Amino acid sequence: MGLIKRIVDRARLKSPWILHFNTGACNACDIEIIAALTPRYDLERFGILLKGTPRHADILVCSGPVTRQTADRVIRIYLQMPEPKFVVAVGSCACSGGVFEGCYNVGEGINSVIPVAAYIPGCPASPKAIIDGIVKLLASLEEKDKR
Amino acid sequence: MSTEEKIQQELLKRFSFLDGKVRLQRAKRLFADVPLDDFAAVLEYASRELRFPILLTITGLDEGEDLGFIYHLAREDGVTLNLKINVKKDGPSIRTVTAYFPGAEIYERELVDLLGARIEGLREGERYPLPDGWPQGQYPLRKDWNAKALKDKEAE
Amino acid sequence: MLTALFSILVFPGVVFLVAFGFIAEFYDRKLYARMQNRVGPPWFQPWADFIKLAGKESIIPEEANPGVFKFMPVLAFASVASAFLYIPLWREQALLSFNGDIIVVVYFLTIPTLAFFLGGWYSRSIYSTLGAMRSLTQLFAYEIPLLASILAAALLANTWSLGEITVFYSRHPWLWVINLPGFAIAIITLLGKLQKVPFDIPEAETEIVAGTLTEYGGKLLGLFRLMMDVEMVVCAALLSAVFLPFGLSLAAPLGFVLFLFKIFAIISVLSLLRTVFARMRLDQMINFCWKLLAPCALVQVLIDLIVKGVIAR
Amino acid sequence: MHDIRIPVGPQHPALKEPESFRLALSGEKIMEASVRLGYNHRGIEKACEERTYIQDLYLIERICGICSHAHSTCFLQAVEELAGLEIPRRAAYIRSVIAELERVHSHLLWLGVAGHEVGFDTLLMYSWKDREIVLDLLAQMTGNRVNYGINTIGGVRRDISAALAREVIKGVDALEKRTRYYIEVAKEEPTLINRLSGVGVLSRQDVLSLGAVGPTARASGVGRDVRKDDPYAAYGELDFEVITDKHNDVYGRTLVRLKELLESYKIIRQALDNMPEGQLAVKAPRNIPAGEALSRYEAPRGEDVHYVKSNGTDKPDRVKVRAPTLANIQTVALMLEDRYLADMPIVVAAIDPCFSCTDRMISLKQKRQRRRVMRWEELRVYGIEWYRSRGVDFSRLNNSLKL
Amino acid sequence: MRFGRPGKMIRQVLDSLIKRPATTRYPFVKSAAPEGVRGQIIFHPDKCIGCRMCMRDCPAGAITIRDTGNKKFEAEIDLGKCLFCGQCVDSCIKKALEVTKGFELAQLDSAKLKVVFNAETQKRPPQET
Repeated sequence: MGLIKRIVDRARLKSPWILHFNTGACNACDIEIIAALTPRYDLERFGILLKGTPRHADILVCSGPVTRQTADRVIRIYLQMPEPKFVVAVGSCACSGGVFEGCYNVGEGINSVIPVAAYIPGCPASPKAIIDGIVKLLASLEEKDKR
Repeated sequence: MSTEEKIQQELLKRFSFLDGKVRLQRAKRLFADVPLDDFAAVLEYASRELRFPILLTITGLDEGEDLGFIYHLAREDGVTLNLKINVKKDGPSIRTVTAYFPGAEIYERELVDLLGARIEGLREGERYPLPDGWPQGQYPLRKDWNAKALKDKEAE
Repeated sequence: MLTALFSILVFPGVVFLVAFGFIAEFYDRKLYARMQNRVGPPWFQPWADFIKLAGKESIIPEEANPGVFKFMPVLAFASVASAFLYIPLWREQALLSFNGDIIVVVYFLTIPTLAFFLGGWYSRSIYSTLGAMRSLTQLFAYEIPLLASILAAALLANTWSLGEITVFYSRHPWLWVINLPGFAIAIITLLGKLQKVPFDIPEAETEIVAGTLTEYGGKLLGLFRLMMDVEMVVCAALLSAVFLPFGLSLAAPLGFVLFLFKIFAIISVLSLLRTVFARMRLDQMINFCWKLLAPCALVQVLIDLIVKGVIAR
Repeated sequence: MHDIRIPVGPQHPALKEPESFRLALSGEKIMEASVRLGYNHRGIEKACEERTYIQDLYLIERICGICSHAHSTCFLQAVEELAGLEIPRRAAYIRSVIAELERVHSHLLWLGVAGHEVGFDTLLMYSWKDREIVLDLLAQMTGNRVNYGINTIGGVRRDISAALAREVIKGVDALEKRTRYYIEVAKEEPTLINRLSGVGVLSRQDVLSLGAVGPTARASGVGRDVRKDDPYAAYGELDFEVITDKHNDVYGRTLVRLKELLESYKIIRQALDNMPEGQLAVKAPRNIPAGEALSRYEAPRGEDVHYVKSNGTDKPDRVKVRAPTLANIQTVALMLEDRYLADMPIVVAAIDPCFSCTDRMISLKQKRQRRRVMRWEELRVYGIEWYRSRGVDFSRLNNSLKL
Repeated sequence: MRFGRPGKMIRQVLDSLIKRPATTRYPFVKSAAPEGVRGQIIFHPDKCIGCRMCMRDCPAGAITIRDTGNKKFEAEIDLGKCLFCGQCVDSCIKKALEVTKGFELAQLDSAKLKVVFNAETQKRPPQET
């Protein structure tokens, strides 16, 4: 049984499908996420595909401070995703509300609404920083599987 | 005699109550304070005869006990005329300008939501820009309002 | 009995098909990425995707009919795998063949579209219902030209069995050139059957999220994706058997390599077309198929009948 | 075919940003469309009143990630007019160069997104690969790929050295070759043309009445461009043409944006060639004297208007931002009526909406029969609501999660 | 409905098959960021005189200067809030803050985002975050 579990875990790390949701960001980080899929950075070499529906996705990549209106949308999307699922917060707004903290319609970043696995600071977080963040997340999962 | 001064003279000639209230701040920037009840006539005159076809936007101001609305009009050659009217906070409601500028609907809906302006003749539609769950009677752009007021209102 | 079981289960059967399907998917995605100046996925990507999907929790929507919802991927995969048995790979003789097996193969290759429709319709989400309706309307558009071009080749060979078609064309080497326009039409309509970009309207990612597959996740989605890869291989094999019948009398290893080369060539053409075109709207696709492809296919049938008449005298 | 209402968004692969549409379909035809935005409303105008001008500069710059220089320069022109500052000519030239480079990267970005919306992913991959050239140049000149932060009150923070100018000219030459190739593709690739022409038609009269701006207006023959009508920064001394087109549809907007790229390259070369010498910035007071100012700017998507009112302290009394997409969003409902569902993403993408600029919405237009939509019902059929009626019922779950 | 000559991009697409892909293999091949790019902000405690001009001008309130006795100061920069705009570097009259090109700042737990610069962190070399 151990062998099958190890194979499934390795497969899970080699094909992380991402779903992108912009919870009220200035869309600089969203552009950088999509730019990471284009030829110069090409996330597909890690097996990463951008998927449209939460049913198909493993990693929810969120950018933007959670505005009041997107708060319950983010929760619904997070609940739609099948286990095992992770959330990556891209950009300073997603990490902590960034420059919009204190505005009346804005929360304090993604972790105030759903559990976040990795934080990628930057305003916007460059495609290299996003790749670095995802690689670090996958590496930490690998260690967890080994234990 | 640049075009801006010509427009200023025509305005003053047409509406005597405006003299002393039309300022030429710099090239292409005309500011005018207009009393509330003649506003419709001035707007009609500006958009038709003076050929100001574009309404850039409507700015809402909270000036102590009354609300200020600035209608920014612009012409093809770049000259902008900014008409300002004042309304008491609990005073009469103002007429919508969608008759002259169909695009003004959004700007007026934003005034209603953020400043609590009362605009009659506005078509029924989705609220904007605040979320649906926003408590009634909270107008974020009012000077006496701040984020904490909302948080403790929700705490009740 | 044992060899029959072996050939059904292992060699031209399921195991070979699954492995070949994954290799074909990798080849298609790598070529697609390279043509976009990107590096593209590693070789094991399709395997990793399938195993990961198998390991994920699969959610059956509450209002969906669980029976139909679960059975559709299995039905689709079974029909596509069994179609492969009737196609002569590199010897003239397919595993099973009887007079009329070309109709059976084409019928088996239509079942996946039906499975898409029922799967989408029964998962009750607005997007998958729309996707299901679109996949059916699309079926009527591309099915006629595809059938006409394949049957044109069959008419010329005066038989309904795939095996005899290949035998006929290897005896008259220059006759298959006449079917080249039919081959071009078949490739274009194949894009419709495999829902590749110019015609991937049911699964249009930017319009209706993921079309019929919106509600599928986990194991069922994995099976559906595997079915689509295998369908690509089977259709390519069908086209190569009907339209490229040369090199069938070679010895086993060389013949097999030539067969692989033919299939990869067809997949490369599909990949190139997928890279170079924008997606068509449904009404545009129906116009394109009915106003351009169907008449050409009928002309192709006419040519074949005339040539058959000439040869018969 | 009964009338089905399909909610699209707020999370949707076609829409980079959260906005939700409710389209009433009969078959594939859209009978009536309504856009519900406000997801991006962060309350920036209120936040501006609570921060100093220097902090506001960085907040205003982050209204929209793509046209950050547009908002920051527009805001600063108003503040500098209030403070009576005359920025050095060199700073005006540097601002114009960065503005045009931003227009280049924004239009290339739009070309890729338009390709993606109609399923032509190769165009997305190639145009964004070329966009990386501009982003590298901007990163070298300003320190960041987007949200440059090169402006400060009274001028600019960084200089463009001669070596950097040569680098920019080299980059611009390479991009010009690529842009000419894209114009050829846009003019000859039939599958792309069929998806773009005849879609999202907007007549000249609609543009004038609804007040559309930017490439959306120029594609319908209305030659309105703030760089020509009300020149700011260094545009008074640079010569370029305003591109207009007669197609009135998405295809026309594609051509207008591509040809505008060629104009931008011309402007960048001119500005770099005769860049005057001089200091970079003028000393700015911390407290801005009382007054009001209106400033206009030609952002990549259209005319951007800022109104700033100051009261003598170091915090502005009122900042009003009217983003270009707000003026264009009104035309979306008009363009969507009796089009195909498949056209919805490209029509929306055609005005190159930047909802983070706008967080605006348009009203629901009841076309034929008057349908009374219940308040609660309307709340339920909402953006992502169609997930809820499938799978787990979240309304019971929602209150258990901390919100 | 225009049919015309389809496949305009075929030539371009085929010759990128032959060319090397334009992908930089980022995590395996570390390529330096372009010159002049603003990355992580670092703080030199010895130069700081505690005027807190940087705290006043920071748009996101990311930097906090704390007094650690006898005119020595330490700074805590919250990478989750910082915009990397460099305004604090310009406002600091003593040049105690400096922009570096470090951009690999991703963290798995949010506590690590708050980076503290004081006397003893000065000795340790800036560890690879």
